[in-house]
Amino acid sequence: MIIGLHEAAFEPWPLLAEATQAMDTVEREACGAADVFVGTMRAGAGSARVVRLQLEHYPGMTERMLTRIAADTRSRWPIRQLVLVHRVGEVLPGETLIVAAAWSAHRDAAFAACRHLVEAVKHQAPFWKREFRADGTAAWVAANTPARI
Amino acid sequence: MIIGLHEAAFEPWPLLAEATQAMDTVEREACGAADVFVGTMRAGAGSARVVRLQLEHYPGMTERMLTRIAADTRSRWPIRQLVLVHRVGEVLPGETLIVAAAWSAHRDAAFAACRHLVEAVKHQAPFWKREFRADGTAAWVAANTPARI
Amino acid sequence: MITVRFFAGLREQLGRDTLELPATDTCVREVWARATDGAPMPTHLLAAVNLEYADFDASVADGDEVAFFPPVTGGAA
Amino acid sequence: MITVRFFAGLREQLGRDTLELPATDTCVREVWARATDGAPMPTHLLAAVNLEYADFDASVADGDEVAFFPPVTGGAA
Repeated sequence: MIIGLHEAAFEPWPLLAEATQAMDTVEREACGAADVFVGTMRAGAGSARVVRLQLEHYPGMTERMLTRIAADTRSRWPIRQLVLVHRVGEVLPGETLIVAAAWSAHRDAAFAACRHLVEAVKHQAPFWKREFRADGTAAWVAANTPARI
Repeated sequence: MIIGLHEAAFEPWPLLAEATQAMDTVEREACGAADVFVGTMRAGAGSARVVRLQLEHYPGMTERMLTRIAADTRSRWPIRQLVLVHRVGEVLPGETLIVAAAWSAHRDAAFAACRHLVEAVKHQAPFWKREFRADGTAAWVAANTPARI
Repeated sequence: MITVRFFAGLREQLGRDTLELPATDTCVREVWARATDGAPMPTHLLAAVNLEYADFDASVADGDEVAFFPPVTGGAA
Repeated sequence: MITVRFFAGLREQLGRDTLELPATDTCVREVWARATDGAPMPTHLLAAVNLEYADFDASVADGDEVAFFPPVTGGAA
Protein backbone atom coordinates (compact mmCIF):
# COMPACT_ATOMS: atom_id res chain seq x y z
CA MET A 1 0.00 0.00 0.00
CA ILE A 2 1.41 3.37 -1.02
CA ILE A 3 -0.23 6.32 0.76
CA GLY A 4 1.27 9.74 1.04
CA LEU A 5 1.82 13.35 0.17
CA HIS A 6 4.25 14.73 -2.41
CA GLU A 7 5.64 18.23 -1.97
CA ALA A 8 7.32 18.25 -5.39
CA ALA A 9 6.09 17.41 -8.89
CA PHE A 10 5.97 13.66 -9.56
CA GLU A 11 5.13 11.24 -12.36
CA PRO A 12 2.33 8.75 -11.69
CA TRP A 13 3.59 5.85 -13.82
CA PRO A 14 6.79 4.92 -11.96
CA LEU A 15 4.77 4.97 -8.72
CA LEU A 16 2.31 2.49 -10.24
CA ALA A 17 5.13 0.28 -11.49
CA GLU A 18 6.50 0.32 -7.95
CA ALA A 19 3.12 -0.65 -6.47
CA THR A 20 2.87 -3.57 -8.90
CA GLN A 21 6.38 -4.76 -8.08
CA ALA A 22 5.71 -4.48 -4.35
CA MET A 23 3.20 -7.36 -4.59
CA ASP A 24 4.62 -10.84 -4.27
CA THR A 25 3.98 -13.33 -7.07
CA VAL A 26 0.97 -14.93 -5.38
CA GLU A 27 -0.71 -11.56 -4.83
CA ARG A 28 0.08 -10.35 -8.33
CA GLU A 29 -1.26 -13.53 -9.93
CA ALA A 30 -4.42 -13.29 -7.83
CA CYS A 31 -5.19 -9.91 -9.42
CA GLY A 32 -7.00 -9.74 -12.73
CA ALA A 33 -7.72 -6.03 -12.68
CA ALA A 34 -6.29 -2.67 -11.68
CA ASP A 35 -8.03 0.64 -12.05
CA VAL A 36 -5.92 3.78 -11.79
CA PHE A 37 -7.03 7.38 -11.63
CA VAL A 38 -4.66 10.27 -12.27
CA GLY A 39 -5.87 13.80 -11.60
CA THR A 40 -3.81 16.63 -13.06
CA MET A 41 -3.90 20.42 -12.91
CA ARG A 42 -6.00 22.02 -15.65
CA ALA A 43 -4.92 25.43 -16.88
CA GLY A 44 -8.04 26.86 -18.51
CA ALA A 45 -7.67 29.66 -21.08
CA GLY A 46 -7.64 33.44 -21.51
CA SER A 47 -7.37 35.88 -18.61
CA ALA A 48 -8.89 33.27 -16.29
CA ARG A 49 -6.08 30.89 -17.25
CA VAL A 50 -4.69 29.39 -14.05
CA VAL A 51 -0.92 29.68 -14.04
CA ARG A 52 -0.33 28.14 -10.63
CA LEU A 53 -2.18 26.39 -7.81
CA GLN A 54 -1.41 26.51 -4.13
CA LEU A 55 -2.49 23.29 -2.45
CA GLU A 56 -2.85 23.88 1.28
CA HIS A 57 -3.60 21.04 3.67
CA TYR A 58 -3.89 20.28 7.39
CA PRO A 59 -0.73 18.33 8.25
CA GLY A 60 -1.51 15.44 10.55
CA MET A 61 -5.21 15.35 9.77
CA THR A 62 -4.54 14.86 6.05
CA GLU A 63 -2.39 11.74 6.52
CA ARG A 64 -4.93 10.39 9.02
CA MET A 65 -7.80 10.90 6.56
CA LEU A 66 -5.92 9.32 3.62
CA THR A 67 -5.10 6.30 5.78
CA ARG A 68 -8.72 6.02 6.92
CA ILE A 69 -10.07 6.35 3.36
CA ALA A 70 -7.70 3.57 2.23
CA ALA A 71 -8.70 1.30 5.13
CA ASP A 72 -12.40 1.95 4.53
CA THR A 73 -11.96 1.12 0.83
CA ARG A 74 -10.18 -2.16 1.69
CA SER A 75 -13.00 -3.06 4.07
CA ARG A 76 -15.62 -2.57 1.36
CA TRP A 77 -13.96 -4.29 -1.62
CA PRO A 78 -11.51 -7.21 -1.89
CA ILE A 79 -8.44 -5.14 -2.71
CA ARG A 80 -4.94 -6.64 -3.10
CA GLN A 81 -2.98 -3.43 -3.57
CA LEU A 82 -3.81 0.25 -3.28
CA VAL A 83 -2.19 3.60 -4.09
CA LEU A 84 -3.41 6.93 -2.73
CA VAL A 85 -1.02 9.82 -3.20
CA HIS A 86 -1.82 13.53 -3.22
CA ARG A 87 0.24 16.56 -4.13
CA VAL A 88 0.64 19.53 -1.79
CA GLY A 89 2.35 22.93 -2.20
CA GLU A 90 2.86 24.94 -5.39
CA VAL A 91 1.52 23.17 -8.49
CA LEU A 92 1.91 24.07 -12.18
CA PRO A 93 -0.45 23.19 -15.08
CA GLY A 94 -0.23 19.56 -16.18
CA GLU A 95 1.32 18.38 -12.92
CA THR A 96 -0.18 15.45 -11.03
CA LEU A 97 -2.58 16.33 -8.20
CA ILE A 98 -3.72 12.86 -7.17
CA VAL A 99 -3.06 9.21 -7.99
CA ALA A 100 -5.59 6.65 -6.76
CA ALA A 101 -5.40 2.99 -7.74
CA ALA A 102 -6.89 -0.34 -6.67
CA TRP A 103 -5.91 -3.88 -7.66
CA SER A 104 -8.40 -6.73 -7.31
CA ALA A 105 -9.31 -10.14 -8.69
CA HIS A 106 -12.10 -8.68 -10.83
CA ARG A 107 -12.75 -5.43 -12.65
CA ASP A 108 -15.96 -4.43 -10.84
CA ALA A 109 -14.18 -4.21 -7.50
CA ALA A 110 -11.17 -2.41 -8.98
CA PHE A 111 -13.33 0.23 -10.70
CA ALA A 112 -15.61 0.75 -7.69
CA ALA A 113 -12.76 0.98 -5.18
CA CYS A 114 -10.74 3.40 -7.32
CA ARG A 115 -13.77 5.65 -7.84
CA HIS A 116 -14.47 5.55 -4.11
CA LEU A 117 -10.90 6.63 -3.30
CA VAL A 118 -11.18 9.60 -5.66
CA GLU A 119 -14.57 10.77 -4.33
CA ALA A 120 -13.66 10.24 -0.68
CA VAL A 121 -10.47 12.30 -1.00
CA LYS A 122 -12.32 15.08 -2.79
CA HIS A 123 -15.05 15.29 -0.16
CA GLN A 124 -13.27 14.33 3.06
CA ALA A 125 -9.54 15.04 3.01
CA PRO A 126 -8.51 18.51 4.28
CA PHE A 127 -6.99 20.04 1.15
CA TRP A 128 -7.76 23.51 -0.22
CA LYS A 129 -6.83 24.87 -3.64
CA ARG A 130 -6.01 28.49 -4.35
CA GLU A 131 -5.79 29.51 -8.01
CA PHE A 132 -3.40 32.15 -9.31
CA ARG A 133 -4.67 33.47 -12.65
CA ALA A 134 -3.00 34.98 -15.69
CA ASP A 135 -4.60 38.38 -14.95
CA GLY A 136 -2.84 38.55 -11.58
CA THR A 137 -5.85 37.70 -9.43
CA ALA A 138 -6.01 34.81 -6.99
CA ALA A 139 -8.96 33.01 -5.40
CA TRP A 140 -9.69 30.03 -3.22
CA VAL A 141 -11.53 27.36 -5.21
CA ALA A 142 -15.16 27.00 -4.11
CA ALA A 143 -16.35 23.52 -3.26
CA ASN A 144 -18.68 22.12 -5.93
CA THR A 145 -20.62 20.28 -3.30
CA PRO A 146 -20.70 20.52 0.50
CA ALA A 147 -18.18 18.18 2.07
CA ARG A 148 -19.61 14.78 2.93
CA ILE A 149 -18.06 13.83 6.23
CA MET B 1 -4.26 7.59 -29.66
CA ILE B 2 -2.52 4.25 -29.07
CA ILE B 3 -4.49 1.26 -30.36
CA GLY B 4 -3.02 -2.13 -31.06
CA LEU B 5 -2.14 -5.73 -30.36
CA HIS B 6 0.95 -7.00 -28.55
CA GLU B 7 2.28 -10.45 -29.36
CA ALA B 8 4.83 -10.39 -26.53
CA ALA B 9 4.58 -9.57 -22.82
CA PHE B 10 4.53 -5.83 -22.15
CA GLU B 11 4.42 -3.42 -19.23
CA PRO B 12 1.47 -1.03 -19.09
CA TRP B 13 3.15 1.92 -17.37
CA PRO B 14 5.68 2.94 -20.03
CA LEU B 15 2.86 2.82 -22.60
CA LEU B 16 0.83 5.21 -20.46
CA ALA B 17 3.79 7.53 -20.02
CA GLU B 18 4.16 7.51 -23.81
CA ALA B 19 0.47 8.36 -24.29
CA THR B 20 0.80 11.29 -21.87
CA GLN B 21 3.92 12.59 -23.60
CA ALA B 22 2.24 12.27 -27.02
CA MET B 23 -0.18 15.07 -26.08
CA ASP B 24 0.99 18.61 -26.75
CA THR B 25 1.07 21.08 -23.86
CA VAL B 26 -2.35 22.57 -24.65
CA GLU B 27 -4.00 19.15 -24.74
CA ARG B 28 -2.25 17.98 -21.60
CA GLU B 29 -3.20 21.12 -19.67
CA ALA B 30 -6.82 20.77 -20.83
CA CYS B 31 -7.01 17.36 -19.12
CA GLY B 32 -7.81 17.16 -15.44
CA ALA B 33 -8.41 13.42 -15.30
CA ALA B 34 -7.19 10.11 -16.68
CA ASP B 35 -8.67 6.74 -15.87
CA VAL B 36 -6.61 3.67 -16.70
CA PHE B 37 -7.61 0.04 -16.57
CA VAL B 38 -5.05 -2.77 -16.62
CA GLY B 39 -6.30 -6.35 -16.96
CA THR B 40 -3.82 -9.09 -16.10
CA MET B 41 -3.80 -12.89 -16.24
CA ARG B 42 -5.02 -14.54 -13.03
CA ALA B 43 -3.53 -17.90 -12.15
CA GLY B 44 -6.05 -19.41 -9.71
CA ALA B 45 -4.89 -22.16 -7.35
CA GLY B 46 -4.61 -25.94 -6.94
CA SER B 47 -5.07 -28.39 -9.81
CA ALA B 48 -7.25 -25.85 -11.62
CA ARG B 49 -4.39 -23.37 -11.47
CA VAL B 50 -3.97 -21.87 -14.93
CA VAL B 51 -0.34 -22.03 -15.97
CA ARG B 52 -0.75 -20.52 -19.42
CA LEU B 53 -3.37 -18.83 -21.61
CA GLN B 54 -3.65 -18.95 -25.36
CA LEU B 55 -5.24 -15.76 -26.67
CA GLU B 56 -6.58 -16.40 -30.14
CA HIS B 57 -8.07 -13.62 -32.23
CA TYR B 58 -9.38 -12.88 -35.73
CA PRO B 59 -6.66 -10.84 -37.43
CA GLY B 60 -8.13 -7.98 -39.42
CA MET B 61 -11.47 -8.01 -37.65
CA THR B 62 -9.81 -7.48 -34.26
CA GLU B 63 -7.99 -4.29 -35.30
CA ARG B 64 -11.16 -3.04 -37.00
CA MET B 65 -13.22 -3.62 -33.85
CA LEU B 66 -10.66 -1.96 -31.54
CA THR B 67 -10.56 1.09 -33.83
CA ARG B 68 -14.35 1.24 -33.93
CA ILE B 69 -14.66 0.89 -30.14
CA ALA B 70 -12.17 3.74 -29.69
CA ALA B 71 -14.00 5.96 -32.20
CA ASP B 72 -17.36 5.19 -30.61
CA THR B 73 -15.95 6.07 -27.17
CA ARG B 74 -14.58 9.38 -28.47
CA SER B 75 -17.98 10.20 -29.99
CA ARG B 76 -19.74 9.63 -26.66
CA TRP B 77 -17.38 11.41 -24.25
CA PRO B 78 -15.05 14.44 -24.64
CA ILE B 79 -11.80 12.47 -24.70
CA ARG B 80 -8.39 14.08 -25.29
CA GLN B 81 -6.27 10.93 -25.40
CA LEU B 82 -7.02 7.21 -25.46
CA VAL B 83 -5.14 3.93 -25.14
CA LEU B 84 -6.57 0.56 -26.13
CA VAL B 85 -4.05 -2.26 -26.35
CA HIS B 86 -4.71 -6.00 -26.10
CA ARG B 87 -2.36 -8.94 -25.80
CA VAL B 88 -2.53 -11.94 -28.17
CA GLY B 89 -0.67 -15.26 -28.24
CA GLU B 90 0.76 -17.23 -25.32
CA VAL B 91 0.27 -15.48 -21.97
CA LEU B 92 1.69 -16.34 -18.53
CA PRO B 93 0.20 -15.52 -15.11
CA GLY B 94 0.59 -11.89 -14.09
CA GLU B 95 1.15 -10.68 -17.65
CA THR B 96 -0.91 -7.80 -19.05
CA LEU B 97 -3.97 -8.77 -21.12
CA ILE B 98 -5.46 -5.34 -21.79
CA VAL B 99 -4.73 -1.68 -21.17
CA ALA B 100 -7.57 0.79 -21.66
CA ALA B 101 -7.25 4.46 -20.74
CA ALA B 102 -9.07 7.73 -21.35
CA TRP B 103 -7.98 11.32 -20.63
CA SER B 104 -10.56 14.08 -20.28
CA ALA B 105 -11.16 17.48 -18.68
CA HIS B 106 -13.20 15.92 -15.87
CA ARG B 107 -13.23 12.67 -13.96
CA ASP B 108 -16.77 11.55 -14.82
CA ALA B 109 -15.97 11.37 -18.52
CA ALA B 110 -12.61 9.66 -17.94
CA PHE B 111 -14.13 6.98 -15.70
CA ALA B 112 -17.12 6.37 -17.97
CA ALA B 113 -15.07 6.21 -21.17
CA CYS B 114 -12.49 3.86 -19.68
CA ARG B 115 -15.17 1.53 -18.36
CA HIS B 116 -16.87 1.58 -21.74
CA LEU B 117 -13.63 0.62 -23.51
CA VAL B 118 -13.16 -2.35 -21.18
CA GLU B 119 -16.74 -3.63 -21.52
CA ALA B 120 -16.88 -3.10 -25.28
CA VAL B 121 -13.66 -5.05 -25.86
CA LYS B 122 -14.87 -7.88 -23.63
CA HIS B 123 -18.21 -8.20 -25.39
CA GLN B 124 -17.41 -7.21 -28.98
CA ALA B 125 -13.78 -7.79 -29.97
CA PRO B 126 -13.02 -11.23 -31.48
CA PHE B 127 -10.66 -12.69 -28.87
CA TRP B 128 -10.91 -16.18 -27.35
CA LYS B 129 -9.03 -17.47 -24.32
CA ARG B 130 -7.91 -21.07 -23.87
CA GLU B 131 -6.68 -22.06 -20.43
CA PHE B 132 -3.95 -24.62 -19.84
CA ARG B 133 -4.19 -25.95 -16.29
CA ALA B 134 -1.70 -27.39 -13.83
CA ASP B 135 -3.35 -30.83 -14.10
CA GLY B 136 -2.57 -30.97 -17.81
CA THR B 137 -6.10 -30.24 -19.05
CA ALA B 138 -7.02 -27.37 -21.34
CA ALA B 139 -10.32 -25.67 -22.05
CA TRP B 140 -11.73 -22.71 -23.93
CA VAL B 141 -13.04 -20.11 -21.52
CA ALA B 142 -16.84 -19.88 -21.57
CA ALA B 143 -18.33 -16.42 -22.06
CA ASN B 144 -19.86 -15.09 -18.85
CA THR B 145 -22.51 -13.30 -20.81
CA PRO B 146 -23.69 -13.55 -24.41
CA ALA B 147 -21.81 -11.16 -26.63
CA ARG B 148 -23.49 -7.78 -27.03
CA ILE B 149 -22.92 -6.81 -30.60
CA MET C 1 -15.27 -18.20 -54.24
CA ILE C 2 -16.55 -17.67 -50.70
CA THR C 3 -13.96 -18.09 -47.95
CA VAL C 4 -15.25 -19.64 -44.73
CA ARG C 5 -13.31 -19.43 -41.44
CA PHE C 6 -13.86 -21.00 -38.04
CA PHE C 7 -12.30 -19.84 -34.77
CA ALA C 8 -11.45 -21.09 -31.29
CA GLY C 9 -13.49 -23.99 -29.86
CA LEU C 10 -15.63 -24.14 -32.98
CA ARG C 11 -12.56 -24.64 -35.18
CA GLU C 12 -11.53 -27.55 -32.96
CA GLN C 13 -14.98 -29.16 -32.84
CA LEU C 14 -15.35 -29.02 -36.61
CA GLY C 15 -11.72 -29.96 -37.21
CA ARG C 16 -11.38 -27.27 -39.82
CA ASP C 17 -9.92 -23.79 -39.99
CA THR C 18 -10.61 -22.37 -43.44
CA LEU C 19 -12.38 -23.65 -46.51
CA GLU C 20 -13.59 -22.25 -49.81
CA LEU C 21 -17.02 -22.67 -51.32
CA PRO C 22 -17.97 -22.06 -54.93
CA ALA C 23 -19.53 -18.61 -55.34
CA THR C 24 -23.31 -18.34 -55.38
CA ASP C 25 -25.51 -15.54 -54.08
CA THR C 26 -26.48 -16.90 -50.71
CA CYS C 27 -26.82 -16.01 -47.01
CA VAL C 28 -24.81 -16.66 -43.86
CA ARG C 29 -27.13 -19.46 -42.69
CA GLU C 30 -26.75 -21.24 -46.02
CA VAL C 31 -22.95 -20.82 -45.94
CA TRP C 32 -22.94 -22.52 -42.50
CA ALA C 33 -25.02 -25.40 -43.82
CA ARG C 34 -22.79 -25.93 -46.86
CA ALA C 35 -19.53 -25.53 -44.92
CA THR C 36 -20.52 -27.96 -42.15
CA ASP C 37 -22.48 -30.52 -44.21
CA GLY C 38 -25.70 -29.44 -42.50
CA ALA C 39 -24.54 -29.50 -38.86
CA PRO C 40 -26.94 -27.75 -36.46
CA MET C 41 -25.93 -24.22 -35.52
CA PRO C 42 -24.56 -24.07 -31.95
CA THR C 43 -26.35 -21.87 -29.43
CA HIS C 44 -24.73 -18.42 -29.23
CA LEU C 45 -22.97 -18.92 -32.57
CA LEU C 46 -21.64 -15.63 -33.96
CA ALA C 47 -20.90 -14.79 -37.58
CA ALA C 48 -19.03 -12.08 -39.47
CA VAL C 49 -19.02 -11.17 -43.14
CA ASN C 50 -15.94 -9.33 -44.39
CA LEU C 51 -14.76 -8.66 -40.82
CA GLU C 52 -18.10 -7.22 -39.62
CA TYR C 53 -20.62 -8.94 -37.36
CA ALA C 54 -23.53 -10.20 -39.47
CA ASP C 55 -26.99 -11.73 -38.98
CA PHE C 56 -27.56 -15.26 -40.25
CA ASP C 57 -29.86 -13.77 -42.89
CA ALA C 58 -27.21 -11.40 -44.21
CA SER C 59 -26.45 -11.91 -47.88
CA VAL C 60 -23.13 -13.31 -49.06
CA ALA C 61 -21.66 -12.94 -52.55
CA ASP C 62 -18.61 -13.95 -54.55
CA GLY C 63 -15.34 -12.87 -52.88
CA ASP C 64 -16.83 -12.53 -49.39
CA GLU C 65 -15.18 -13.93 -46.27
CA VAL C 66 -17.62 -15.50 -43.80
CA ALA C 67 -16.42 -16.34 -40.28
CA PHE C 68 -18.12 -18.37 -37.55
CA PHE C 69 -17.08 -18.31 -33.92
CA PRO C 70 -18.25 -18.79 -30.33
CA PRO C 71 -18.96 -15.88 -27.94
CA VAL C 72 -15.86 -13.76 -27.49
CA THR C 73 -13.85 -13.97 -24.26
CA GLY C 74 -11.15 -11.31 -24.46
CA GLY C 75 -10.45 -8.51 -22.05
CA ALA C 76 -10.22 -8.58 -18.30
CA ALA C 77 -11.49 -10.69 -15.41
CA MET D 1 -4.60 25.40 26.87
CA ILE D 2 -6.79 24.82 23.81
CA THR D 3 -5.08 25.33 20.45
CA VAL D 4 -7.25 26.84 17.72
CA ARG D 5 -6.28 26.71 14.03
CA PHE D 6 -7.79 28.25 10.92
CA PHE D 7 -7.16 27.14 7.34
CA ALA D 8 -7.35 28.42 3.76
CA GLY D 9 -9.78 31.24 2.98
CA LEU D 10 -10.98 31.33 6.56
CA ARG D 11 -7.45 31.93 7.83
CA GLU D 12 -7.15 34.86 5.44
CA GLN D 13 -10.55 36.37 6.30
CA LEU D 14 -9.86 36.21 10.01
CA GLY D 15 -6.26 37.29 9.62
CA ARG D 16 -5.09 34.59 12.03
CA ASP D 17 -3.54 31.17 11.75
CA THR D 18 -3.21 29.70 15.24
CA LEU D 19 -4.12 30.92 18.69
CA GLU D 20 -4.33 29.50 22.18
CA LEU D 21 -7.22 29.81 24.59
CA PRO D 22 -7.13 29.18 28.33
CA ALA D 23 -8.39 25.68 29.13
CA THR D 24 -12.01 25.28 30.19
CA ASP D 25 -14.40 22.43 29.51
CA THR D 26 -16.31 23.76 26.55
CA CYS D 27 -17.62 22.84 23.07
CA VAL D 28 -16.57 23.57 19.47
CA ARG D 29 -19.21 26.28 19.03
CA GLU D 30 -17.97 28.08 22.14
CA VAL D 31 -14.34 27.77 21.00
CA TRP D 32 -15.32 29.46 17.72
CA ALA D 33 -17.05 32.29 19.59
CA ARG D 34 -14.09 32.87 21.90
CA ALA D 35 -11.47 32.58 19.14
CA THR D 36 -13.27 34.99 16.79
CA ASP D 37 -14.65 37.47 19.33
CA GLY D 38 -18.18 36.30 18.56
CA ALA D 39 -18.06 36.38 14.74
CA PRO D 40 -21.00 34.59 13.09
CA MET D 41 -20.19 31.08 11.87
CA PRO D 42 -19.84 30.97 8.06
CA THR D 43 -22.21 28.73 6.09
CA HIS D 44 -20.60 25.33 5.41
CA LEU D 45 -17.99 25.87 8.15
CA LEU D 46 -16.23 22.63 9.09
CA ALA D 47 -14.51 21.80 12.36
CA ALA D 48 -12.11 19.16 13.62
CA VAL D 49 -11.07 18.25 17.15
CA ASN D 50 -7.71 16.52 17.50
CA LEU D 51 -7.51 15.87 13.73
CA GLU D 52 -11.01 14.34 13.48
CA TYR D 53 -14.11 15.98 12.02
CA ALA D 54 -16.38 17.13 14.86
CA ASP D 55 -19.86 18.59 15.35
CA PHE D 56 -20.16 22.09 16.75
CA ASP D 57 -21.62 20.52 19.90
CA ALA D 58 -18.62 18.23 20.42
CA SER D 59 -16.91 18.78 23.74
CA VAL D 60 -13.44 20.27 24.00
CA ALA D 61 -11.03 19.94 26.94
CA ASP D 62 -7.60 21.05 28.04
CA GLY D 63 -4.90 20.07 25.52
CA ASP D 64 -7.26 19.69 22.57
CA GLU D 65 -6.58 21.13 19.13
CA VAL D 66 -9.65 22.61 17.45
CA ALA D 67 -9.49 23.49 13.73
CA PHE D 68 -11.94 25.48 11.62
CA PHE D 69 -11.93 25.46 7.81
CA PRO D 70 -14.08 25.90 4.69
CA PRO D 71 -15.32 22.96 2.57
CA VAL D 72 -12.39 20.94 1.25
CA THR D 73 -11.38 21.21 -2.41
CA GLY D 74 -8.64 18.66 -2.98
CA GLY D 75 -8.53 15.86 -5.52
CA ALA D 76 -9.35 15.94 -9.18
CA ALA D 77 -11.42 17.98 -11.58
